[in-house]
Amino acid sequence: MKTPARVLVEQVRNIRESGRFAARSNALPTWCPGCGYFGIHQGLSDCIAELGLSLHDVVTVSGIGCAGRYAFFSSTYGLHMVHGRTLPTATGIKLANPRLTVFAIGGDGDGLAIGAAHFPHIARRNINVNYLLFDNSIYGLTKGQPSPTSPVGSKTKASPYGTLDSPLNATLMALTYGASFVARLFAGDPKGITKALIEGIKNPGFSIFHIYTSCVTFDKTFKTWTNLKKWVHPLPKGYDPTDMRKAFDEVLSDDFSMGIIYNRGEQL
Amino acid sequence: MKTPARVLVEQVRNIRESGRFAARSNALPTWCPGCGYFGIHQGLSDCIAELGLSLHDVVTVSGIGCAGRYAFFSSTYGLHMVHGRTLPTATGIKLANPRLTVFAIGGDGDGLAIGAAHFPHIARRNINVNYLLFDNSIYGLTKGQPSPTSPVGSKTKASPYGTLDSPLNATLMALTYGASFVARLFAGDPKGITKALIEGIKNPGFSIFHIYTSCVTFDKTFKTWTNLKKWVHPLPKGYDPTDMRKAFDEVLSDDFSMGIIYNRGEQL
Amino acid sequence: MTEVDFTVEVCGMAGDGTIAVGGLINEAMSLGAFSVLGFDSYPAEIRGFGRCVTNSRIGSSEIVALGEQAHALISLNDEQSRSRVPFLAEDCMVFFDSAPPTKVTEDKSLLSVLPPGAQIFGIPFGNLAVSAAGSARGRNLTALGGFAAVCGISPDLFREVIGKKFGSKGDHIVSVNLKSFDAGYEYSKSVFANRLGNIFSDVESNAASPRVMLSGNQAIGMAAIDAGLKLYFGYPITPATPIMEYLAKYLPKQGGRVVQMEDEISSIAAVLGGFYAGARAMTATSGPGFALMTELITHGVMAEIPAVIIDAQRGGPSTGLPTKTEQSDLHAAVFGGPGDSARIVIAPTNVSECYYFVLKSFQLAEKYQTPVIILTDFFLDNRVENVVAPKASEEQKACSNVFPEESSKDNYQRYHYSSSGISPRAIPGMEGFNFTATGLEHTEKGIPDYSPETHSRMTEKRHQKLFSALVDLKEPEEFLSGDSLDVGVIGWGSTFGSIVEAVQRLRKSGFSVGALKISSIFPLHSEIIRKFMAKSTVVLIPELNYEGQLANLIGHLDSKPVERLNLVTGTPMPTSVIQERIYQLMEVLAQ
Amino acid sequence: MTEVDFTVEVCGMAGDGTIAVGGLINEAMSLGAFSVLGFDSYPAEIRGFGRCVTNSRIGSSEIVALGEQAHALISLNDEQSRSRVPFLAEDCMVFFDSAPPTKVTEDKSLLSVLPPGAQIFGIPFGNLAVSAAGSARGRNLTALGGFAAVCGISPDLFREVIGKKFGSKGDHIVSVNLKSFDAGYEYSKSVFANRLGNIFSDVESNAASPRVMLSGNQAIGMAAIDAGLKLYFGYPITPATPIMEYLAKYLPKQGGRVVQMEDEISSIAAVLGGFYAGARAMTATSGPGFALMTELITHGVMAEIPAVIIDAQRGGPSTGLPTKTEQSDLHAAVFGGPGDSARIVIAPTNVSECYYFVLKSFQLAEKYQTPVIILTDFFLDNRVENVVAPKASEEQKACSNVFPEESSKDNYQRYHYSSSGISPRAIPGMEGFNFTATGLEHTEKGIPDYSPETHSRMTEKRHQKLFSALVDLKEPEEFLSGDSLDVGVIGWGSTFGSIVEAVQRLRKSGFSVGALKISSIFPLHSEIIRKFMAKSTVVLIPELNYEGQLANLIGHLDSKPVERLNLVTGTPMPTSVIQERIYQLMEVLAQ
Ligand SMILES: Cc1ncc(C[n+]2csc(CCOP(=O)(O)OP(=O)(O)O)c2C)c(N)n1
Ligand SMILES: Cc1ncc(C[n+]2csc(CCOP(=O)(O)OP(=O)(O)O)c2C)c(N)n1
Ligand code: SF4
Ligand code: SF4
Ligand SMILES: [Mg+2]
Ligand SMILES: [Mg+2]
Repeated sequence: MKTPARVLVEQVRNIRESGRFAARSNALPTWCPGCGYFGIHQGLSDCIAELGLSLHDVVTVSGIGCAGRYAFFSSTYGLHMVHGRTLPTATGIKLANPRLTVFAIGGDGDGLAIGAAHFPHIARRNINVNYLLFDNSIYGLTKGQPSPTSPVGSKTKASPYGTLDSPLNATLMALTYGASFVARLFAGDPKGITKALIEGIKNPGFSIFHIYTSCVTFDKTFKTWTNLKKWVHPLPKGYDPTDMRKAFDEVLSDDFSMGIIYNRGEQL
Repeated sequence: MKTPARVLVEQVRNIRESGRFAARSNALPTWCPGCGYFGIHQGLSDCIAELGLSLHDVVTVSGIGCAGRYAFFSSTYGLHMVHGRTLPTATGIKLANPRLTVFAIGGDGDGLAIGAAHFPHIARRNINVNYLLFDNSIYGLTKGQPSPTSPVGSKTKASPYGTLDSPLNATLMALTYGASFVARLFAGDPKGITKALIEGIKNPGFSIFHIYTSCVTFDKTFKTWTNLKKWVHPLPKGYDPTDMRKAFDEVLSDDFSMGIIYNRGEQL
Repeated sequence: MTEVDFTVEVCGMAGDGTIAVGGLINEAMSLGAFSVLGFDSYPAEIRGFGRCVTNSRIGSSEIVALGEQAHALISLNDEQSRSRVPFLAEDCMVFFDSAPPTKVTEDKSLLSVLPPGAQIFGIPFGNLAVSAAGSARGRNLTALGGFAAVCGISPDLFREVIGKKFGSKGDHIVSVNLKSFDAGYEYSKSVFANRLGNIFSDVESNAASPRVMLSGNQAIGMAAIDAGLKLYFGYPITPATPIMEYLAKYLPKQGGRVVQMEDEISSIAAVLGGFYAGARAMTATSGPGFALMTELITHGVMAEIPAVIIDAQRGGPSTGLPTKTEQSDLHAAVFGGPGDSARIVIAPTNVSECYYFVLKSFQLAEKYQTPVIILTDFFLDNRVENVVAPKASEEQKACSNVFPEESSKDNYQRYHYSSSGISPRAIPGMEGFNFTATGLEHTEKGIPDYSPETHSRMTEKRHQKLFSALVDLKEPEEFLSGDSLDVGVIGWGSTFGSIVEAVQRLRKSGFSVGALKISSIFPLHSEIIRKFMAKSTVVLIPELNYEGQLANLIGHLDSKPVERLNLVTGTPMPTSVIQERIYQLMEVLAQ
Repeated sequence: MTEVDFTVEVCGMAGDGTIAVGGLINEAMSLGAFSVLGFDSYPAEIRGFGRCVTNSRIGSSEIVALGEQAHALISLNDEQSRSRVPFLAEDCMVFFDSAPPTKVTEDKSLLSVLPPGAQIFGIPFGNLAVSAAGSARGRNLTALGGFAAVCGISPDLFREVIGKKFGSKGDHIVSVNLKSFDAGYEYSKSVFANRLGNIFSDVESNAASPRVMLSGNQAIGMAAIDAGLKLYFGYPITPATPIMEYLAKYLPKQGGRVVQMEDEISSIAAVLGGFYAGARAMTATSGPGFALMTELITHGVMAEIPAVIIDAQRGGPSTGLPTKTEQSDLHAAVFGGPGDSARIVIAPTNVSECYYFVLKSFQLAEKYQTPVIILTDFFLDNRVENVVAPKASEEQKACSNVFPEESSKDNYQRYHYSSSGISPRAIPGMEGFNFTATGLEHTEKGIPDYSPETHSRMTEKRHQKLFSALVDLKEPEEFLSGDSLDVGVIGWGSTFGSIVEAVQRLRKSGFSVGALKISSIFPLHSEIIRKFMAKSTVVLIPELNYEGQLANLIGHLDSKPVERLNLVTGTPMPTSVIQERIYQLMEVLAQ
């Protein structure tokens, strides 16, 4: 008899055999149920499987934060760094062995607060690292303080009267720094993430994937699933990602259009 | 008889009596003869004199570098910090005593390399600090290494085969970070600097003065006086600095138009 | 009052209301004029699964250390509570849900692993709550009621604290909770009628009690507020975050400001800027963030700018064990800076000292114009004690900056040499005293100067200041000591409570032992420490670190080698481990 | 060869060609098979005004310390040279321009302040150069010629090194310079015919000399290249910048890469990343930058990732004295990290050791999987010595990483416990050994785990590794020592040369003194140090820091208190100061 449990077991076996789970470590992610990071995990794992990358030729460097835990949930080589230093570390790794595919992963605090000095420089050096910025507009791991992308007025335990600081825009920053590949993505669309990653990995320089995601535990008002689903939409039809000026225009006029914003179109 | 020496002495006395020298310390700047920083010193000193600021109500915070030496050459209160930390220090000073007028001064290495994490955050907090970024595209004090604004191919002792990294654009970064007042200026035009400073000091939030200047000792090819004089020009006639999108357009299309690029037009 | 020293633990899964019950016990017993020390542990992971345990030690005399063996365990989840069995006293009372929400299988049962002597009290927590208040959510309060009855604690004490805790949520919530509590209380009273104890018999609510329940972090926040803190700059990090969150709530009310900065480097930079411009400013962090402050701390030393820095230690190195306790940042606090960059380092040993040391640190920083580092740790930050409500006198709050004389106007020397090493410090805004502070070596006027004479003299001046500061720093304090000791135990920080208790126990057994508390880690009151070491046949230094960091610092003060006791378990130092070790040392001595 | 120990200084303004002349003297005397130690000082300010001084000490026996008293002074600018008068030997030869470019007034005259015994040689440097070569620019070489003749050095030596130095600029430049040199040489020969000495009489060019002239920084760069460095990441800072500049030139030629990073934090992060991925990587910095690396160094300790870090010390704290020498980062190097984060710290004492220690550091870092810090200082970085050309054997270059056994594939434990503390380290790209390195406490597999057992065992493992490393670390070395000593002097780093020389001098006078060189600062070979201390009636530790940082580290190893000699003058430790101090200690002993 096919009990629901058996069906599940069978499904999991099928997926495993398909190789789609290969890039996932045996450790189940310790993220809260409903966290947006599961979708990103799926998107990235599928990308690795789809490209057929050898797991031992891939390195995942992650920072500190809920996002920073990623390195433990991937079956590639992993390096769990200190807070904010994934990008220079990834630079060292890539230059040490250019045959490796390198993913750098961190949260909005990790990348835009404590690590903010490194983002412009890896971009201008155009090091072939794929940077996944998990942007939930909150500090998850430390239990809900405002982040550099929190909207003005955010109320948290650390800002009981609301924040005063205006948010940063990581996609705009990437363009400003001259990143050669810039995508804006949504954790609720793992397939979209996989697609963009496959494209971005081809870029022989620095690629950033700015991913909007939801912290279901500490953010009840801003980047909730409901809001994000309402807000995000694809880039305009016919959008040309090779035109940098257009990319600026797009990003300055729309915060929620998702897809490949800029691709300098370099070839190896 | 009026010997040339006497004429000079008389001129200096006149200037002193006019108060224009008040903001200059007794210590003569130790910059190389011909260094662009003399022009900026004149521009800022004149601004303080012209506005009639009490010197004890002004604080000059500077970083490390030739630019960083500024605090010693000003007769205001001064704080000579470590490399790259003028902006958070200035934040502390301004919040401690909002009556103070605060100038933060540093080089392109100080502000865009080691200090790069602080620039976005003072901008988004919109702290009322006036930041003078002395951009000579070189590390002066450490004797001529490439800086984050050096052009690709820069040859120095530290880059004998030419640099590979593309330069950063501090004016564009300021706009991207949401700075409320952004000026781009030329060390060869002290009067222009004074004018922009007077305007910028009125801005009740963060104002950045991105100043192109020449290191005559270590840069013989890029930001030389000859090149700069050839390249710089005023903003287009009728340019409206209150329009942020226009400001982006201007900065993305012209690296050398000088003046007030953006002024959110806030009032105290 | 009868002599009481009672430890009760509550254990459950996150969501069971475990921490709430522990808190109510602490509050009630504090109201009952007992001394209380409580410490909770909860899951390190965010997602909120996992075990919660509260430990409350309640005493009629002053409690200085954590209870090691529980006399009562309230189990809100039997599977989780199994982990507590090794920590139960022999005849421990165990309260458990006799009709738990989900069936407990043998391998998850608590009863099957309890020691033979345990006194078992099965109460249908959930069912009682449902019938009393319409929902099983109050089963934790039912459990509490059951516990109160068996121990003979007046229900009024609990009713009072329940009222206080839930008061802000409205009468309905209060009444629901009271009903759940009462249901458990009445059940125990009747079902266990012949097993009721009266451990806490003659306890009454002592509303006039001058005691308040505070955690170390709350005490730090209160001290900063009372000291007139103007600016807090910080970056979230366990276990220091609650200080920022406390101040974020209360500092704006007195006109101050909390700014969450972009990192720890900018936090200390802004603190230096704030103090430079005349405001009291502070930051709090833990090991990784403290490491990032290294350069700017040396700048504070060189430019002589005050700063107050809390380093709330956790397990290390690197990201380490963010939710565990350790005392392993002493080396870094004292020796962490390049250059001869000595600064003031102090370490409170209990919640009350958290308050008074932080209060004092502002005056120290101002007067001696140098960064002051306060070392706390996860255990001290998070434990609660019902301390005598701390209060700062006007004198303790007063600004202690040495301002320049009016006569020095227009010829002011910011770094003037003086025998104390302290130079008058002007503040921007003061007319006629303009100067430039710098991290370069400098003359008395503050002009950069690298001559041998200037650097030698200025280095000496900066160290002279620290020597001068000794008079304002709390001297090492002897506990239960005498003219000569077989074993002299020296300690610091959160470990010291266990040391005192261990010494106390051994002295009761007639041993010649004593303890010395070191509050000022740097500079050291070397002579006092030396004397204590000299009069001790054996010197023992227990610390929660591997390298023996205090021992390394003071070991050279006496010619005999120091005995070390180092634990890196991430947990508070158990009294019994120290006691055992002293005992061993005594045995060797006796041979 | 006659016994020679001769110190010559050249002094002038920037632009006078002072440093060039000093360099030619060093090269020529090295060619003459002498031992040479040279140290230049020039203005701290960029703008290029100010005094330049070179000091060259030339000896027929090994020279280990700077010359304190000059036997010859070549003055290219009399006003500047006045400052050197206190450092002249009594019967010093002084060469000066008898027809200087600008008139010298009384208050700027050198002659008016010379000691009575000085031997004065006036030579019209500029005029001779103009008539010989058409321009006064060569007057520095004319001065050199005059000096050579008076000292009796064969002009061929100089002609050879002048040819080498200017060869790349074409024959014309060489010939112009030779003409200027000859003019001075001939002038002296004839004018001072009856005053010519023959200090360096039987000197000949020794082309077969295995010696090369190297600065400490060059030796470091060469060692890194020879070690097969793949990646250098750094940020400019005095006095470490020349290492980056050297590598920027030579590393790309062997397929390596130099990346100037955005700061020191990213530099060490990239070094860790590079080593993690299997490449030899290095960074070099000074105090302020080293401070910024604190957190990531502890990460290397915790995650067990190798790193090679040069800390080129300068005067501190903070920005301090960027162009002055000091040994005040020992505390920070050894104790700087929060958590129990001990790492390997070594310190070369001369140029040759700069090479061999840096070479070795890659093997140490790889084998023990931990950051290795090499402490140099401004003096050691910038002084030149003509060392026996350093050469690395294949064994010294070999990779020393402990790779996992093939059999552990698919069940690999990155942090496997072993008695040495060393676990096999896999490198990304190796199939079947995937793991995640982390700065959290972790199990043998690398899974985060905060249990008391794991943290205790892993902390012990990390420290066990350092203990194991002792076998690969250079043992403390005795110099001129004996079975028992009245005064035993212990030293480290650039100061040690002066110590040896002081001890040497005193032993010649029959004193019972000896010296111990400590190369491995952490971990320590405690037993060897203890024995040396035990056999010394008095132990003296001279250091260029205020706090006595080595003394603090090893003071407890012996029960008698250590004597300290601390200078913070920003200048190399003078031999005479140590000698004087030992002498004083001997006097006290004799009483
Ligand atoms: C140097 C340092 N400072 C602070 C922390 C504490 N900390 C851990 S994670 C975190 C921020 C997490 O926010 P984010 O980067 O947005 O990641 P998220 O948890 O949201 O995925 C902070 C401040 C730390 N580990 N190290
Ligand atoms: C932490 C630290 N790293 C490096 C240095 C060395 N340093 C001094 S100034 C400087 C850069 C100067 O360049 P810039 O900021 O452009 O100023 P400029 O001299 O051109 O005015 C550096 C790297 C330092 N003082 N501190
Ligand atoms: S706290 Fe937020 S970001 Fe972290 S795992 Fe939970 S939902 Fe995700
Ligand atoms: S080195 Fe360059 S930046 Fe520095 S003072 Fe000289 S000219 Fe100016
Ligand atoms: Mg986040
Ligand atoms: Mg510059």
